[in-house]
Amino acid sequence: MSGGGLSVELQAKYWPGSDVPVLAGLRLDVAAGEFLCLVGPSGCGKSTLLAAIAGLDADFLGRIDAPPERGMLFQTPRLMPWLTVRDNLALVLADGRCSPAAEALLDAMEIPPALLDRYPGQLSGGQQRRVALARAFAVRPRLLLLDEPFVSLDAPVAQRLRELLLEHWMRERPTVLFVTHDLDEALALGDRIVFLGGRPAGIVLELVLSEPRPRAPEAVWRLRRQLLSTHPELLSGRVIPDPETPRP
Amino acid sequence: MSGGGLSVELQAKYWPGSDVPVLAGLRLDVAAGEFLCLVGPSGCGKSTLLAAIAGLDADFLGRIDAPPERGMLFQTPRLMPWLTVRDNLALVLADGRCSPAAEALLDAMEIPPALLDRYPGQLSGGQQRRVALARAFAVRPRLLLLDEPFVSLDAPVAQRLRELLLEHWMRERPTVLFVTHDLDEALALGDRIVFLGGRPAGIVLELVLSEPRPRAPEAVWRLRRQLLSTHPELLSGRVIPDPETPRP
Amino acid sequence: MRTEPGLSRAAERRLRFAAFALLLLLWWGLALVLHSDVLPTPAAVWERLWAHAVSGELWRHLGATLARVAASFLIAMLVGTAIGILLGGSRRLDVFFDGWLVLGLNIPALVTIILCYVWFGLNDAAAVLAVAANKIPTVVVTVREGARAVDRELLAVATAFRVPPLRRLTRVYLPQLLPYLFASARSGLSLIWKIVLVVELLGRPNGIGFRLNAFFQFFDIAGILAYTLAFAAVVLAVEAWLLRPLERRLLGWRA
Amino acid sequence: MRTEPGLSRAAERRLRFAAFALLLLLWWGLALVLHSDVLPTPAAVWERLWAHAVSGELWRHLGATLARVAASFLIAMLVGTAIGILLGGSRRLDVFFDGWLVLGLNIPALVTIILCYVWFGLNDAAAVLAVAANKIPTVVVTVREGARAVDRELLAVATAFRVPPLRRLTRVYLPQLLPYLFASARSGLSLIWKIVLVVELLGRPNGIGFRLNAFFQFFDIAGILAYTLAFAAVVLAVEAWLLRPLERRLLGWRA
Amino acid sequence: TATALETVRVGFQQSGTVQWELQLMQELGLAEREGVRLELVPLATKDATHIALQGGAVDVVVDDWLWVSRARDEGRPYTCVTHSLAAGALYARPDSGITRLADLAGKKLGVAGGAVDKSWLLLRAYAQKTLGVDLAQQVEPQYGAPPLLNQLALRGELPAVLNYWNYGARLSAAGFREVISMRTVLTGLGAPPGLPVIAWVFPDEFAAQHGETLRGFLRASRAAKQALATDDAVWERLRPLMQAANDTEFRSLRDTYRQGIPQHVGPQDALTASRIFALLARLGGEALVGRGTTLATGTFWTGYAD
Ligand SMILES: Nc1ncnc2c1ncn2[C@@H]1O[C@H](COP(=O)(O)OP(=O)(O)OP(=O)(O)O)[C@@H](O)[C@H]1O
Ligand SMILES: Nc1ncnc2c1ncn2[C@@H]1O[C@H](COP(=O)(O)OP(=O)(O)OP(=O)(O)O)[C@@H](O)[C@H]1O
Ligand SMILES: [Mg+2]
Ligand SMILES: [Mg+2]
Repeated sequence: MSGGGLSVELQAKYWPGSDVPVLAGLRLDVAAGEFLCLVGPSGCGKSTLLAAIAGLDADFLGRIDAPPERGMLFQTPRLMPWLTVRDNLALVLADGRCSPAAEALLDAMEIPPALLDRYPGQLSGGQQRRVALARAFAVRPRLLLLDEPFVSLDAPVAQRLRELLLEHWMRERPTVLFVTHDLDEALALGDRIVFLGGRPAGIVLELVLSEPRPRAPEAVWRLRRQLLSTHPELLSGRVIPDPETPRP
Repeated sequence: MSGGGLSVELQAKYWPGSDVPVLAGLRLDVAAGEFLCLVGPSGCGKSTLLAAIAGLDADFLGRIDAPPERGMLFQTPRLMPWLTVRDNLALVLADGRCSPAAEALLDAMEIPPALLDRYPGQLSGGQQRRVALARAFAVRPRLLLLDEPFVSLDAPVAQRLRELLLEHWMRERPTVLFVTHDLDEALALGDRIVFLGGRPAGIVLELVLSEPRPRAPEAVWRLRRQLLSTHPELLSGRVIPDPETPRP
Repeated sequence: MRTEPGLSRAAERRLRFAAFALLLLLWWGLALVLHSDVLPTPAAVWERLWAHAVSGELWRHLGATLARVAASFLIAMLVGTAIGILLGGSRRLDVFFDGWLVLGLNIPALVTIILCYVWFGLNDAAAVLAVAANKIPTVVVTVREGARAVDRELLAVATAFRVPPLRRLTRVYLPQLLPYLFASARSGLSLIWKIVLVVELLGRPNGIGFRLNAFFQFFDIAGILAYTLAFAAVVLAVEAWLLRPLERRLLGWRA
Repeated sequence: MRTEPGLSRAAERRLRFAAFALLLLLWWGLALVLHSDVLPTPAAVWERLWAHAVSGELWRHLGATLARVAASFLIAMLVGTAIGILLGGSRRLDVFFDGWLVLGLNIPALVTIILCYVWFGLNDAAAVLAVAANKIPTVVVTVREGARAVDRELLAVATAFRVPPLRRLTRVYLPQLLPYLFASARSGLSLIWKIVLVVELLGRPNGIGFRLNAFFQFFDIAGILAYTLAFAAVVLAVEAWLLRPLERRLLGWRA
Repeated sequence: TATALETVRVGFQQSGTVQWELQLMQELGLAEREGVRLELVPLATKDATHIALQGGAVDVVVDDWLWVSRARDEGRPYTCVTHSLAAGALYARPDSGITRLADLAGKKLGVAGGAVDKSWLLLRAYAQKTLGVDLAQQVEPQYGAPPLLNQLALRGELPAVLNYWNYGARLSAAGFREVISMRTVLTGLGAPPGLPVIAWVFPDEFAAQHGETLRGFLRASRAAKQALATDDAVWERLRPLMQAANDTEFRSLRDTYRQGIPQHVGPQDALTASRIFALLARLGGEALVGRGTTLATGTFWTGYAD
């Protein structure tokens, strides 16, 4: 595969000392520039899959083709505690310096310039997460791997960042793999949603979304209702389903 | 103050090297057994406040009275990486051993017994968070400090844990301080919601909720609409407002 | 800097054996090429070792030295770790004793040894004390770095949950110091053994140091190497049966 | 084990001064009470130091020793760190060379020194080599522990973002090794100086070790202490003007 | 009876030459015969004997009288009785072409004991006097530990070495030539013959309190020396201690040792020593002799003569 697309053929991924694989029989092809959302229960293997795609874990059976220019947001921020915010970005940039573009990105993430010379330990949880997000964007990758990017953020900030992500995606068209637990978020953003589940985990459902972005809340709501009617189990247990569909 | 209640009189909390306090003029009295939700933008000082209440940071102007029997869930799981799940719980328990009750708690959090002898590094992000949550509950504290407990969890699990938390609270009646970015969550759970904001941050709004728990989704939705009509700024930017109230 | 797939126990044993064989081969080859008294062949050293073992002399000296090494090691590690944790934990104490520590580090072994022997007499207690006094500052320095690097977030957990002090020490604090303690123990054992040699040189009627000097006077390198290897064998045994299993148990979580 | 509020620079200086004064007082008191040649008073030592400083002899010997210490230190730290990182990063290499390392650690300084002098002649190159060879294994052991303890999650970040190797080394890897490197440098400097003393004793015509031996022949403890303190003063200066500022810069993020 | 015997604790360097005599005293029961019980304290180095004496762990050690004089000057009251006259020499490789002092010019010279070693200073004074040159400028001195120098010389890396006699004996046995002995040097510098080199050293206090015991010990020492001087058989007993590589070396060690046995021990030693002290003080300065300008009074014990 070439040109920013992604092809995953994961026969099985075992953890040492375990007989049952975490992931098995997983085939996934993502076109260059596609925005793919991954949804699945906690512990099913989403982060494991992302690590394999990012080339961090070669200990699996199968084959993965992914473009080498990767940006990644891990489930935890994973900033270098000994580097300032600015240097954390500089670390991953091609020339080792924090470009004005990167600083603009931080600004867009609502990290005020005063924080640029702080160490990660002096930031709040949400601020750290935003810096990590800026780091993933800043390298202008062809493949963007995002593991639950918008948790730990207040609703207005999260929403603005979602818009930012969409803008960035529309402008640069990276291939995006977006892990989330928030179905609404997936419905609002993705070209396609892949649901993982089972033991060993594999793809249990795929949903292609052709509505243009940005999607109005109403559109998302409509999609959710559609999906729920065919797969009620997916939404079980949400606090706020929309009022027309009380929880079972 | 005595008997599990909490009284905070925070004149100011400065970080070294900064002239503007993060938090100032914050007065908060929480009755014994009250369930208080704290909501506020990322970086406003919620975790800082929790640390001060937990006695982890004595470097502030003011006075805090809190019961010493505390259970805490930090914003990150903070499990000891060299202790197994079981030993992580044992660490905080009175006799230094993991009681059957604590194991039952883990089971209720959907941590299967097979994971009990694993190290935290061998768990998924959501699993770690649940273990940390079990740790906070297991000490049967009179004051329970929870910093965004249900992020990184899929919707069904998160919902079941919310129910678990409510059951636990109703049974043991600890005083709960619950930090969240999810307004719906706060509306579903709390006796009272305190909104933090501003620079330096202080209390910008308090909302007392008298509806009994568990609150049906419809009740939560009604509360949200009420709140939104008086304070539209609070919900700005949410992806899925309920369909009757399209976002501004 | 990348993790490799794990090694099986059997593969590990094979590797260790290969390393040993290679070393022996290299040594033998070099000895044959150089053909000088300065580097005797392994056979010559072995022969010497065997003779001293049979005569019982080896065991007498080795035993005396081991007893001194063990005693000094235990004292130095215990005292050094305690002081290191104190200094690493308190900025004030650290600043105060920093200068003392630097002095302690840099006082030549000779000076402590003389003072101990002259004050406490030519006996083993004085010898052990002198060695421990020499080693303690280096343990302190290493453990102090560890204590400074301790993760404050994890300590905060212990504080928040009011974990009792002893448990906090053994289950939150010490696990983070372990790499430093292992570094300290490994280089410490070797340092202590070297100081014990000097101590024996300066005032004990037995022990490997005492014996080594006699060999040196007659430039008997085979003898020196024989006794050195006897001690190294003991350390290798301690590594294999004590330190490595301990490490596997205590630091296994990193695997 | 709790963090205290920070110390101002002025308060720090006061504390250091107080510690120094206290030490001096203790020493003086003890010397007066014991009243023995084995522990001369600070005044006697100072007088000796002054005399040797004025005659220029101190500078000559101190200079020679410092040059040797500096050269050996640099070599040992560079080589030791490189090997330590390699061994800590690769389980296979580590297992293979583990036995060699234990041997290297436990070869008495005397043996390396003799071999170096005999093979390379009685010159400074041989001396420096002998000292470095003695110190390298202890650096390796310490750095290896550090390399084993390196946070794999942070390394994964560098891998995921394909950070170039050099930058990965300097900005992701080494910062995690710093506490180990500092521990190694501090205890290393002192160890190296002690070995340099022995090296000078056995085959150099100048340097503090050479001088110390002459003092020792005549049991001139005041002279020994004078030269020891001169060296300790240099180390204290290195601490204050090199290591501590470096530490503040490199490890300031922990504060 | 056995309980009446007083003990003398003697500290000695185990690999050194002093133990030959001590061993013999013990084996032949010479000390007991004088009413003294000998307690031998083997130590690894000369430094160790200093510490043992200083710390009161032994009563008697062997050292040079210069050390005693200097100690007395510094207020540490030790005194001594001559033990041996054996001194070192300058040895040269047979293939080095060095037969006279003058041949050393431009060559490397191993010097045991360092730049302020007595023998080295005396040799330099001798060269100055006879050849009018400063040897330190003429040759490339290599200071080092005695066994190390021996080894380097045997390996051909040093053409010549100035070493102590017991090391020199090994060189002689290996074919090295004795270029000039310290005895010749001393005579050349005008020193009287019979200059003591090393002596039994003990505290004044011990001599005062246990004078009779000490004399008994010294008489036993003389008896042992007598045997060593005349009886080849006793040397066979000592052979394992001497660690001679071959017969030549053994004989060389034995004969040099015999040459160093003093004819008499007594007041004349102090006189001879004080004559040479002035010379050493001039050559070595404070680094060698300490602050004293003349031999400290009482350096040689007057309580014994034979
Ligand atoms: N050690 C520190 N030194 C200086 N400033 C700090 C430090 N820790 C936190 N801050 C700042 O204090 C403010 C409050 O931090 P805090 O972690 O309490 O925020 P928060 O409300 O919990 O945010 P979030 O929702 O993102 O977790 C932030 O702006 C942060 O940058
Ligand atoms: N190093 C490891 N050794 C053994 N098992 C592991 C290891 N790491 C993860 N696992 C297990 O593999 C499974 C998948 O983990 P992963 O982190 O991929 O889950 P996830 O889908 O990202 O979950 P979450 O939503 O909670 O982050 C989990 O059940 C976890 O317990
Ligand atoms: Mg995950
Ligand atoms: Mg927070």
